[in-house]
Amino acid sequence: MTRALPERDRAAEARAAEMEARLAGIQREIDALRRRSEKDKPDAVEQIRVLEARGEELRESMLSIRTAWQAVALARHPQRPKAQEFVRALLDEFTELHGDRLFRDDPAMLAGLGWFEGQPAVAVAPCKGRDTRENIACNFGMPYPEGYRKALRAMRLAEKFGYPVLSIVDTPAAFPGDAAEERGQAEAIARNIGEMTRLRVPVLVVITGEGGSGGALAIAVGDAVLMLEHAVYTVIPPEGCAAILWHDAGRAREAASALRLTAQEIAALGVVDEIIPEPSGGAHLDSQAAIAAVREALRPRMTALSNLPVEELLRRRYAKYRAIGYHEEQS
Amino acid sequence: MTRALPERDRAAEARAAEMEARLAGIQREIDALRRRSEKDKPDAVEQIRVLEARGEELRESMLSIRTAWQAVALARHPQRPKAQEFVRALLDEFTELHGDRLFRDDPAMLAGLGWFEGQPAVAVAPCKGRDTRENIACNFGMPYPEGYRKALRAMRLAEKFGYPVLSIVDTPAAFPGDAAEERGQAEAIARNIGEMTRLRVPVLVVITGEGGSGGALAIAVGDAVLMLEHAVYTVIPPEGCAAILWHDAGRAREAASALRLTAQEIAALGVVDEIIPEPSGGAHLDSQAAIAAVREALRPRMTALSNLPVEELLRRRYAKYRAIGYHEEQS
Amino acid sequence: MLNWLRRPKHGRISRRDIPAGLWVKCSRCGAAVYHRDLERALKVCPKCGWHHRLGAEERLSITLDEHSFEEMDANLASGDPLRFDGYREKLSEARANTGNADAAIVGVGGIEGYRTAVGALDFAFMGGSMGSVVGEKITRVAERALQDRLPLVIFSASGGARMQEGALSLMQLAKTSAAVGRLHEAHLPYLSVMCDPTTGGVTASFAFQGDVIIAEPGALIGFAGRRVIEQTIRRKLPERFQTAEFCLEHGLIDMVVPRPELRGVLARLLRFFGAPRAVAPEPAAAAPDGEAQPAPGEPGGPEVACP
Amino acid sequence: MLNWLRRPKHGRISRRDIPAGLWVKCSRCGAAVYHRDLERALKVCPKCGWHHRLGAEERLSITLDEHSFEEMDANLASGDPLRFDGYREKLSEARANTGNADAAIVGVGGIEGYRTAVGALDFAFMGGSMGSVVGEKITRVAERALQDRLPLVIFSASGGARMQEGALSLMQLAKTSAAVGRLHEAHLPYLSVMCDPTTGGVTASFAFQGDVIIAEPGALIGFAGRRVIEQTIRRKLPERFQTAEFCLEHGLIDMVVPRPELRGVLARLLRFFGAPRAVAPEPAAAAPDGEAQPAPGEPGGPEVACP
Ligand SMILES: [Zn+2]
Ligand SMILES: [Zn+2]
Repeated sequence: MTRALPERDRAAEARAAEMEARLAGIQREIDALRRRSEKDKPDAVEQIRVLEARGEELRESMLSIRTAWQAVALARHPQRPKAQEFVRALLDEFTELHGDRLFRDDPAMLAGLGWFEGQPAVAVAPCKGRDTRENIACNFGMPYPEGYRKALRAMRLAEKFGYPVLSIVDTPAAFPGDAAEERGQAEAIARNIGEMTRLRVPVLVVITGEGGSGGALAIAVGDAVLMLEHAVYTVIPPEGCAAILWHDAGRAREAASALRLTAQEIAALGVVDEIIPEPSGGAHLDSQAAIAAVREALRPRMTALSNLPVEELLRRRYAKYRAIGYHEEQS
Repeated sequence: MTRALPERDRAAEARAAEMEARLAGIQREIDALRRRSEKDKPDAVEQIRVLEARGEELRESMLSIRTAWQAVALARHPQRPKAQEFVRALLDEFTELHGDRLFRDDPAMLAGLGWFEGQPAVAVAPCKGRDTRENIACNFGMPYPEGYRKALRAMRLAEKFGYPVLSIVDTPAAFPGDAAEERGQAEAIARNIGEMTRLRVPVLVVITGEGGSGGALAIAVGDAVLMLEHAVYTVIPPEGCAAILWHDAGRAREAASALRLTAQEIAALGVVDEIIPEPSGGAHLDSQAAIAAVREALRPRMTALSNLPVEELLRRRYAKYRAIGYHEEQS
Repeated sequence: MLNWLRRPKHGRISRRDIPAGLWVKCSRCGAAVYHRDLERALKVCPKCGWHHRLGAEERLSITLDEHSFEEMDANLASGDPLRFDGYREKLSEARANTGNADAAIVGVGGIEGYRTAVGALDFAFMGGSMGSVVGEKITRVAERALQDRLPLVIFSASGGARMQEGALSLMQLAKTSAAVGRLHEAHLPYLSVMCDPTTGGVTASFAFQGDVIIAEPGALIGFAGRRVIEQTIRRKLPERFQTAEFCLEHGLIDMVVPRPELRGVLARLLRFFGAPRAVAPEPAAAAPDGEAQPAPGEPGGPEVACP
Repeated sequence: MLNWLRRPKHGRISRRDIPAGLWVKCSRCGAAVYHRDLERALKVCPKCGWHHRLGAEERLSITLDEHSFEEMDANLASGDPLRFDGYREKLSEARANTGNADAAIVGVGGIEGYRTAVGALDFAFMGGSMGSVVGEKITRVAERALQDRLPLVIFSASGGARMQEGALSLMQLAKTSAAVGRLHEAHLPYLSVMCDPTTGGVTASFAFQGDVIIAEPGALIGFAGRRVIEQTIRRKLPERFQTAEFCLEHGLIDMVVPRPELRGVLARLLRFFGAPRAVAPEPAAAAPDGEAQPAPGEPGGPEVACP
């Protein structure tokens, strides 16, 4: 059974809020200088440089405190390497598969085949875009039921050939639209979760950005679940939690903290098996290093899991999820 | 390998055409009398009675010749007991299941659970209506992909519990509409056919009306395939065949004859295992007797198939379809 | 009819304490209904047909054969693993209001003489939300079904995962799905009944994994909430969106069954799927208001084994 | 490139007899293209990119490693089981025009050194329609793949079931599906390639049963014919309805691959799925114009077995 977490570091949260206010002030000064910069050039440039350096310093120390909200911001950072970038970098000779063979090819979910370190593997990953146009095309990384069904089809292909599944997870949520509901969003997620608990091949999962509730878990049940240092994993988006608890989505920061969604907290709850350190400052500053770190973390686990007999693999997977939860016995 | 059929009885076809013309003449006379009947009542009533009796006689002898076209007409007869009527009559405590768990509940396909002679079984059947309103509701017995997927879901349920599948087939075709194509009509049929060739429970099929091409075969691959005496089974509707061959759908009668779609011919080709005799004049004259005949035919086969070990069942099913076909060796 | 199942109370107030003979107002159509009539109609409004929500105990008592229920794990209670502000208070309040330790009751009982493992969620307990305890109890009752080769019947009524337990709640989707999955592999039947409302994480796990899925008329069933969807698509949703009837049309559930017929339909399905016959119901196995008997042994062996 | 695969001719006229150096007109865009250029471009129009149809021999010769093909059952020919008016005449004509006994060529060959069972349908032979012979050949090549633990690659190009063989044609859907199903159970890979056009009974059986389904650009893919659908729905269909690209959007196929890349993609997939390596290609196993060698034995054993 899971152990309860210690009290949150409220002082750190307060410090972070204060630092952010200072950072906003610096940014305002820089903006003001820039507006004036045509009049007064060389001086302003130097002032801006100094302010930017101070801002950068502040940002780094904010990172080192890393409150939950900062984790959320980093996990959602637009320059953060996307799940599909991880897949395409980690797998050689990647071949994309399309479609659920039922209704539609969902561009919000990538599925395909390739070689991980000389081992054939099947990968799935939600797709976020790098700009608005791309994001609209892939629905901001929010799959429809057909996305989950495509992923399941790919995983069943892996099962047929005895190949491991690699799932890279970064999605805010399953798409909450009427058409998605009509086509069985809940059914699709429930089916994936169910099938993944008994898929007869190793399943390796890395939460690289947003692990957004059921929409993430639908591709995140596995034998090894890893998590990047600044990724988050949550049962509800902080904004939604705040809206329900305090009828104020603006209090998302407090909700993020209450939800215990950082990699460190998630690991302490026994929900993930390992935290993968990111390049200093966050994965968005060095995608290549982040990808290399994920590769290094996956390699020994892939080997170890591939060597397990299937029945033992399934026994352990069951036992792992069986043990997650916290309860008391009332007299 | 299948044996080729003997030449068709062209004289019988000619006789039938001639008789049909006479019948149409009688009908015209009756209609004419009816139009006049307000003026001249008792006399007309008697005349109509005589004409109707003569028509009935003619109809019976036409039945006895039974050319292909007459088989088509009988198979499509609006009073013919519907596939769903067979299912509801053959299974005790019938419980209908709905939906493909993916997209929609297709009213053109019935699926459900019940007891056949004390044995739990799962049944599937396309639905035709008894009038225009009902026919519109169930799309004239033409399923969409979701209908086939619902049927497959029911069959998988049967497989899970080791229960036999009973499929009653009467459908003109899979629905040829744009939405059906978009949602993978071909994929759905291909999947059903494939899964049915290896479903690990006995599958019993009765073609009770129109066995319309792939749309019928999608629920008609089985260990025992029976066929009502006046049912037809064809790779293409006679109208479509005539349109392709002679660019004239009006020549459907000739096409029906050329396609060899009667139960007798289909049985001679080795495509069905048994012909179930219908009540004299056709099943539409006595639904209860037709249902009883189907029940009698199914009973011993259900028992025999249920006693086979699964591997033997599958071996025989494979061998059965493996043997269907006719070819020559060229030197 | 609603009263045979009495269990030890964790709080003091029970909804059962309403004095008989009162008139109550249907929250749907506004009609005034004599309280006893409403109870006799299994809380289906005689005027508008609306299926009012039942607590988990009420649900089990109208479904199971009298005195056939043997509860499991009644003493499992939620902790506060995240130290989530206000969670302990909410739990206390819910316990006081419902008389239950958490939002699920599970055990083994009979339905028209067919023995089955059974569970019911209680929407009155924090919206029937699934935290660790609900997940654990559903898992345990599924494991019990597996061990004794019994069918499983679960009545869901839930707003989804319990956010106060964060990712632990989310993981209950995987845990319960794994347990239900073992029933599938063992060819044991699992019937899922969705009551008003069944949404969020419960739909995305065991509620949608039934061999047969039944819903009560009018029940709200869906993954995302109406408000969230309306904000996303910037349109109003039609009234019947996400109702049981809507789900039936969209092929997501097998049938919509009015409450008075539900027990009969379940019995028919249990018989079809080979549920074992219970021996004659024990005469009052548990004392009406005494301690619960969460002993793991069964009172009587099945006559027939599940296939 | 299109010429290494020469087989015994059943008729006298071959499409290969067009004298090189002619200008041909693209039936799609109307551009005049130098015949040799079109051949070099694998019959993809250099002006409009249209993928012109290939005969089964051409298909195999641009796909397989030179001289790697070992044909099976070249002498299987259709009879006339229904005594269908005009069928024998149509068969003779098709044999004369295509030089093949029926609408499929099957056997074992290499793709970039990977050994695979392979089949190709020929649209030029009665619209690539599947009667008993096509069904039998697809079944036999699938059984060969099972026996030798080889992958299977099938190029479809067909109007559907062959109506002149009535219900026997329809049953080929079941026969081929059963054979392909055994590959699935044996965990052997089957790659389906849909070429222009793939419709009717072939889509409703083996063409849609691939582990991976590939289509050529612009290929017509669908179950029902456009005319029938338009009559049914009483509307005109859009131009791109039932194209490969339309099927890709609707989630029905895995990828659309231009002809020049197809061999490479197939090799990549065969490698991924563990296809055995062929030994060094035999130097001219079959004499260019001599008798076929339909011997069932393989020329060289695989170095690696399929998983
Ligand atoms: Zn009311
Ligand atoms: Zn062109």
